[in-house]
Amino acid sequence: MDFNDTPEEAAYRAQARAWLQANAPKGHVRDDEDPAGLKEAKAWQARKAAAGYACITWPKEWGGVGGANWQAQIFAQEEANFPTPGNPFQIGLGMCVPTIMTCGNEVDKQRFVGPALRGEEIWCQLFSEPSGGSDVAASRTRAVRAPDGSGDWIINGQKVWTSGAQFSDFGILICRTDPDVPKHKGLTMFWVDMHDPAIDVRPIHQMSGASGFNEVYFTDLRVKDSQRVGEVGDGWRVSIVTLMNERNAIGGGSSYHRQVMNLASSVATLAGSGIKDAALREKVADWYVQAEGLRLTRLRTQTALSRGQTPGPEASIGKVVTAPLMQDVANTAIELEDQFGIIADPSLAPLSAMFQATLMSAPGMRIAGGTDEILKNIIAERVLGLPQDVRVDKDVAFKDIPTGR
Amino acid sequence: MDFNDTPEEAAYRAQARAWLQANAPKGHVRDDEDPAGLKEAKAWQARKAAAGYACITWPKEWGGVGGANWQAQIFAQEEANFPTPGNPFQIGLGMCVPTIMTCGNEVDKQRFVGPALRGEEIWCQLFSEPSGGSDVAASRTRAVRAPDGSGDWIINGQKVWTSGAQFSDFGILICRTDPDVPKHKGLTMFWVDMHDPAIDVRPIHQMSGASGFNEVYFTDLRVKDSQRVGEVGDGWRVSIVTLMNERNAIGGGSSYHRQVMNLASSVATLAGSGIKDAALREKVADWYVQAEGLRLTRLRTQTALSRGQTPGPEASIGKVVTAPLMQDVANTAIELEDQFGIIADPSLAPLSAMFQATLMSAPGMRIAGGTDEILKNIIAERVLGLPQDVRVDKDVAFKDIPTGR
Amino acid sequence: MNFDFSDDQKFLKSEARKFLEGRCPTSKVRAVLDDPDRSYDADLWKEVAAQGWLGTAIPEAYGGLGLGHLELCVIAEELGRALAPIPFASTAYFLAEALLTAGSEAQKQAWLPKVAAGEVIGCFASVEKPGALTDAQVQARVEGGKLTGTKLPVTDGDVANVAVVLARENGQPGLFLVELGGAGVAREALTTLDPTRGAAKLTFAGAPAERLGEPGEGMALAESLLQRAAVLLAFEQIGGAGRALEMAKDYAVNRYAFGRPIGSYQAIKHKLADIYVKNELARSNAYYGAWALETGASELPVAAASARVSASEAYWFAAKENLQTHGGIGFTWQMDCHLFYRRAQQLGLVAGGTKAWKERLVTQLERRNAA
Amino acid sequence: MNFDFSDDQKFLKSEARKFLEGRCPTSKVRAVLDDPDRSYDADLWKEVAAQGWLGTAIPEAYGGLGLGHLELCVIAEELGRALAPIPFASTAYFLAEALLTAGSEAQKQAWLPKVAAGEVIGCFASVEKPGALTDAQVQARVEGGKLTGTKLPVTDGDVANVAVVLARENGQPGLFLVELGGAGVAREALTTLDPTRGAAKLTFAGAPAERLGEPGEGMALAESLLQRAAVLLAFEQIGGAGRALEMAKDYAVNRYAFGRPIGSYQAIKHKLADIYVKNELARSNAYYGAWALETGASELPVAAASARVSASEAYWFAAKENLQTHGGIGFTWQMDCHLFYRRAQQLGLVAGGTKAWKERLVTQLERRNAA
Repeated sequence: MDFNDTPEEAAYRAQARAWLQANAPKGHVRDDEDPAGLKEAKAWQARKAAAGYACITWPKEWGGVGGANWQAQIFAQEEANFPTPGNPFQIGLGMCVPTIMTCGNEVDKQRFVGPALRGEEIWCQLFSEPSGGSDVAASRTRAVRAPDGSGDWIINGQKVWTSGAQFSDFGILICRTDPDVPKHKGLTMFWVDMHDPAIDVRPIHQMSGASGFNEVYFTDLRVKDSQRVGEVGDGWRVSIVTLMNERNAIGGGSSYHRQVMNLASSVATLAGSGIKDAALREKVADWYVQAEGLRLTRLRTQTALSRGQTPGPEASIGKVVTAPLMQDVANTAIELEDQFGIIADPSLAPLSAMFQATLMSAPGMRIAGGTDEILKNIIAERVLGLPQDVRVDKDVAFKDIPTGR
Repeated sequence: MDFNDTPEEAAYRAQARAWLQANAPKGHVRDDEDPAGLKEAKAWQARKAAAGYACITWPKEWGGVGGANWQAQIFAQEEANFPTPGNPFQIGLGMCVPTIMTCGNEVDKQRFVGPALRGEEIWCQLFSEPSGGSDVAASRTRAVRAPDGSGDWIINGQKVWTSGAQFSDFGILICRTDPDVPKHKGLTMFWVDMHDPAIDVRPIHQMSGASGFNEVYFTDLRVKDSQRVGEVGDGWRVSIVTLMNERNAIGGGSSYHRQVMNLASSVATLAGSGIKDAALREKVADWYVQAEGLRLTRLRTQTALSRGQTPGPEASIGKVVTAPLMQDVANTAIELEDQFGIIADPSLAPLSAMFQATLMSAPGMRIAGGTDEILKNIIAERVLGLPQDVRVDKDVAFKDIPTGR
Repeated sequence: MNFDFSDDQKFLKSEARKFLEGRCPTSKVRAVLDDPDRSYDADLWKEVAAQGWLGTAIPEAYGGLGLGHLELCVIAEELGRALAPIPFASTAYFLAEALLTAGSEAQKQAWLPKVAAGEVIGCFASVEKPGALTDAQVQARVEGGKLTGTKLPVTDGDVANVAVVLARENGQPGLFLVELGGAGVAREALTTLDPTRGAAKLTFAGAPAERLGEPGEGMALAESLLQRAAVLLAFEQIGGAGRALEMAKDYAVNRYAFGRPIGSYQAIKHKLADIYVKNELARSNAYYGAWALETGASELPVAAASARVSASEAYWFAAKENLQTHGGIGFTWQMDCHLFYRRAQQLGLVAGGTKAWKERLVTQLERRNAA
Repeated sequence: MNFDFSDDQKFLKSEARKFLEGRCPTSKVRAVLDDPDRSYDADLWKEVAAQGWLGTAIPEAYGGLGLGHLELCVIAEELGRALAPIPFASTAYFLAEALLTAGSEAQKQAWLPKVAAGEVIGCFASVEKPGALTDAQVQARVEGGKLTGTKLPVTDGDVANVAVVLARENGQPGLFLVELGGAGVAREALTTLDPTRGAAKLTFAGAPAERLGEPGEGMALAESLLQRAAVLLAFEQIGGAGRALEMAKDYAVNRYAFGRPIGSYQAIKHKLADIYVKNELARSNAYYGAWALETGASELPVAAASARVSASEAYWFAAKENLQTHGGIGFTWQMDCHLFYRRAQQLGLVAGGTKAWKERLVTQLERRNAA
């Protein structure tokens, strides 16, 4: 065990740091995703791409540098020390484009990979539906061949929980092309142009006031058969490629443990230096060992990755630990303020306002990207190898699966 | 709301108390179930029966006095104020004999009800099996007609978790009489003579050192067809009659809340008068509101019963609250003693020895009479009306149900 | 032995429910939530007043219905269930109870009829800074009948006509009645976690103040007032918790995932069973508090603290797990889940948080065991 | 950055597992459990000593293997996993570490070779009454090199040859080495929650005592000793917790109820997932402690406390829920569930309970933040 860099790692880190010092944006940086912020984000992505720091592990032919995982990790660690713009490319470069690269046709690969990597085009992922929830294979959005024999597809339906749809240029969309076969067999994947007038994007107003997610409606959207990603009826297999990456992206709760730490220390601040209350002291200890345990579990994962091994359990346990934890920390802090805790005015009660913001966003954290319950199923089935629950929706035609309606 | 007796209640209470003062056993009383204890218990039961206090709510023709629930409650409350022997009759009078009274034939009713009520004969319930666990309908103990055409049955198999089998005179036994039909349809109920040499009773050694439960083995046990309780294949319906009563008997955790209170105050004793530790203070508050809430819920149930309404939820929530609670209280207390908590010698560390006894019996409490998990299913399905889990064992022949073997 | 409400009380309860289902659907609650300029529903307030509910526990001699606290409890449960966005608690639990327990004959004559008629809105101004209410918290001062100091947060202080204020007179905390319409009073509405219930910062600069009860009795009176309010609030809490469980149950039965109702999965079943168990324990503790409140039993301090702790925790658990049961739709603005999530916090804090009440409970238990 | 054990260390671990699977099946643990006259397995002790494990972290100069603490950690995990009924912790974590960190050259020469060879069994005698170890707990006195006082419970004190004792000299706590075979020492074996590990009450009446380290350094030395032991014990705990999870998993896969493996029900799935999560966090915290111990990093106090708290809670949770997963059979004497249930308690108390370690952790965090 050794937290220090190997000479090789140290060399790469020095090189990355030097480049960042010379090229990272100076002064105020927008990390939000309004037009101005997007402009800054795209510029920064382009600069990283030009220097071979955009998608380090991608092969050279796709604009990466064929680097190792440990190099990508080190660059990310160093980049985190600089004020950089938001990253609206995560879903595209983490999930959509890799799906195109794995399952798309040559033309699409040539057309899309480069611009996405250079931050010129932003992608979103159109999987979840109102009726589906965690059950992506239950997608009802219908794609049927155009009657004119052109081979085109006409798409009608609705997706939901789509992040970044409001500023995306393209999206990958999973559709039901055959309701007469079992649910996993009647799906087909397409890429769509989000600027098409047949697509209507509406923000979802969350209880926290935020609206990062969208509903996306498709009304007689016409797409060419060439926009198909993978074979007809092969959409589920294609979506697996995408979702595998998603778990890593979301499940990790990459910065949650830091947020918990900050919250916990704010609670300490609240309680005054040298917490007197033994009950609170024990809670702080509980929070610390969990958040710290999570940080260290990430280091174990990074070690495995840098050794070329498959990632450990961390991806699946991150969120299931931190989301309820943050809800508990915030609730405890507010309880500590007693009546005063109700005040949401930052000027009057900066701390309680912060804890309330956490309290109102925590429920979303426990649900988005897989509910606590779904994530525990995943741990039980994929990590521990416990048998699946009884499935009544597998061997019947999709249209015959009970929906309660 | 009024915790005082109505004039009618007061009168009955006075009468019961007077009788108890005149008749309750004086001096040292054995509450254990060794031969001597059993002798005292039977004597006390006989005296109560003679005075009409044995099964107050039973109809006169069966030796009861056709009394109301509130009368039974008041007598129980008053009896609890006197040192009385153990009650090895609970299972017989609470479950087995009522089953005979509801589903048995005339001869059996005349033969068994009286002696059981007078404490002359003790009954046990032979339902659970090693392979069955909570799934009584999965009983494998086999009953087949004797080849000699006598109509007798030959029984082979094993039951488990049988309380009181070691001192019981009779038992009701559920058997598999037809494995070729679905599990719930191929069962038949019998009564058996526990003194038959073909029955072998072996105590189960528990982790706590206790052994109140038994394994009961049947080797070519021959019973008359007249010992059948209910029709052939009707055993499941008969067992429901028995089990309905069991939930009330066990689920209530009648005295658990008192035990929790005692434990909690012992923890307080341990911490010294005026607990300093805020963490412990909060735990004591948590324990108190739960144990007290349970006590009060029982009063709500009694009120409903005395009004002739159906009992409330208490029967199902009692154990699911108290069993994990007692485990937590004991663990907290031991933790409070730190290293000293490991000592199991009552002479050196009386308190920690008591908490350890609780710690070692709590796991059994969380399982016997329905695990936490089963009880929560019952609450969800029977009280809240949530749909049953998917059942793969209902519409297939019993012999074809997967067992993993 | 009879540990349940009477048939008359149950009838009153079902009537109250019918009334509120008609007059206070969640759309009315949302109207207040979405309107930054309103912190309560004035029309509903008038309608509730017209029902006489504000005077439920006020003797007929003072214009009330002359019923009792058990009747007030069943109404409280229905108001909590309906998330009623009105200053009922501040007026009926705090102002009215303060007058009934500490007011002089003249003060009762002067105010109780107005309370019963819904002509005045009250509030309880106790704390001044973060942390539980303690003697040290009380810095506001009364000199020569004039109040000076600041109180925040004061629930319903933004719309109240009169406040029951905890302040020091000759160094000792006392309880005072202060009209908020007059001179020497400045109020600043606060944004809070639950916009369907108002709160304000009250600043007093020589406002006329009339003492309630004896000098120096302030903390004792406040404690007794909080105990009485704790019982009544517990009923609002179990009302809300009960409805949150119903929401979760309905959703679990009707929402399908993987071809089955989600309510057929054990994770949801056991979650709802846990809510149910906490709710039932809270209900039983609340009933005991109601009995102690109605009969003035010496058990009130313990019973009130138990009811408060049990109900606050049950409502919070029910509200957050109901939301969780709803999945994605649950954390949207359009779903009602967050209304209960917010109100559970508001009710859990308004008369002091769980932490403080656990401390009260254990202190009372120690006293009882010592005695 | 490399936060994992080396291939050599992993090889050592797998060898240790093979060895213990052969030499220490649970039947051996039960043999000690069921025999009131034995508190450890003397044959296993000899075999383990023959492997050189006791000297893993002892320099070759003193007869050890001269490996490091990381190697000792992987062995500890396997011993915990096997529920090994031997005084390994008392000897290798307490006695050996006390000598290595505080012993004089002469003391090291005199004792370490014997420890490495398994010729002596050690123990750590710190507390005297209920409650966490504090300066005030220490009443035993050393005067003129003679120890007087009582210590209980002392884990393995019933079979140890030598004890590391915390006692006052000239009013200041100091750490002392005391041979238990000689005069002035009376020992009384104790029955404990986990009969597979021994404990005793030690009564000293003028027993010769040799100081370890400087005068008055006792509490500081004890704290550092406890930190080092906490890390090593954490590995025994995650070893046991890991195996408890495997037991639960195997049972859940093979046990059928209502025609399905019980592991296909969410209640069991989520229970096991919860165990898994706690185990993984505990493992990560333990690894960090191992790193701090091996490198003598200044993070050791925080890392050791985190490892201790995390591992104690994970093992307790895994042990009790593994038992619950087994249902009826789980609380019978014949099933092994209660062996883990007992050992989880024993390991959670032996170096001080979770409560005390949480207090240590927060105190350390406050110091760190202050710095």
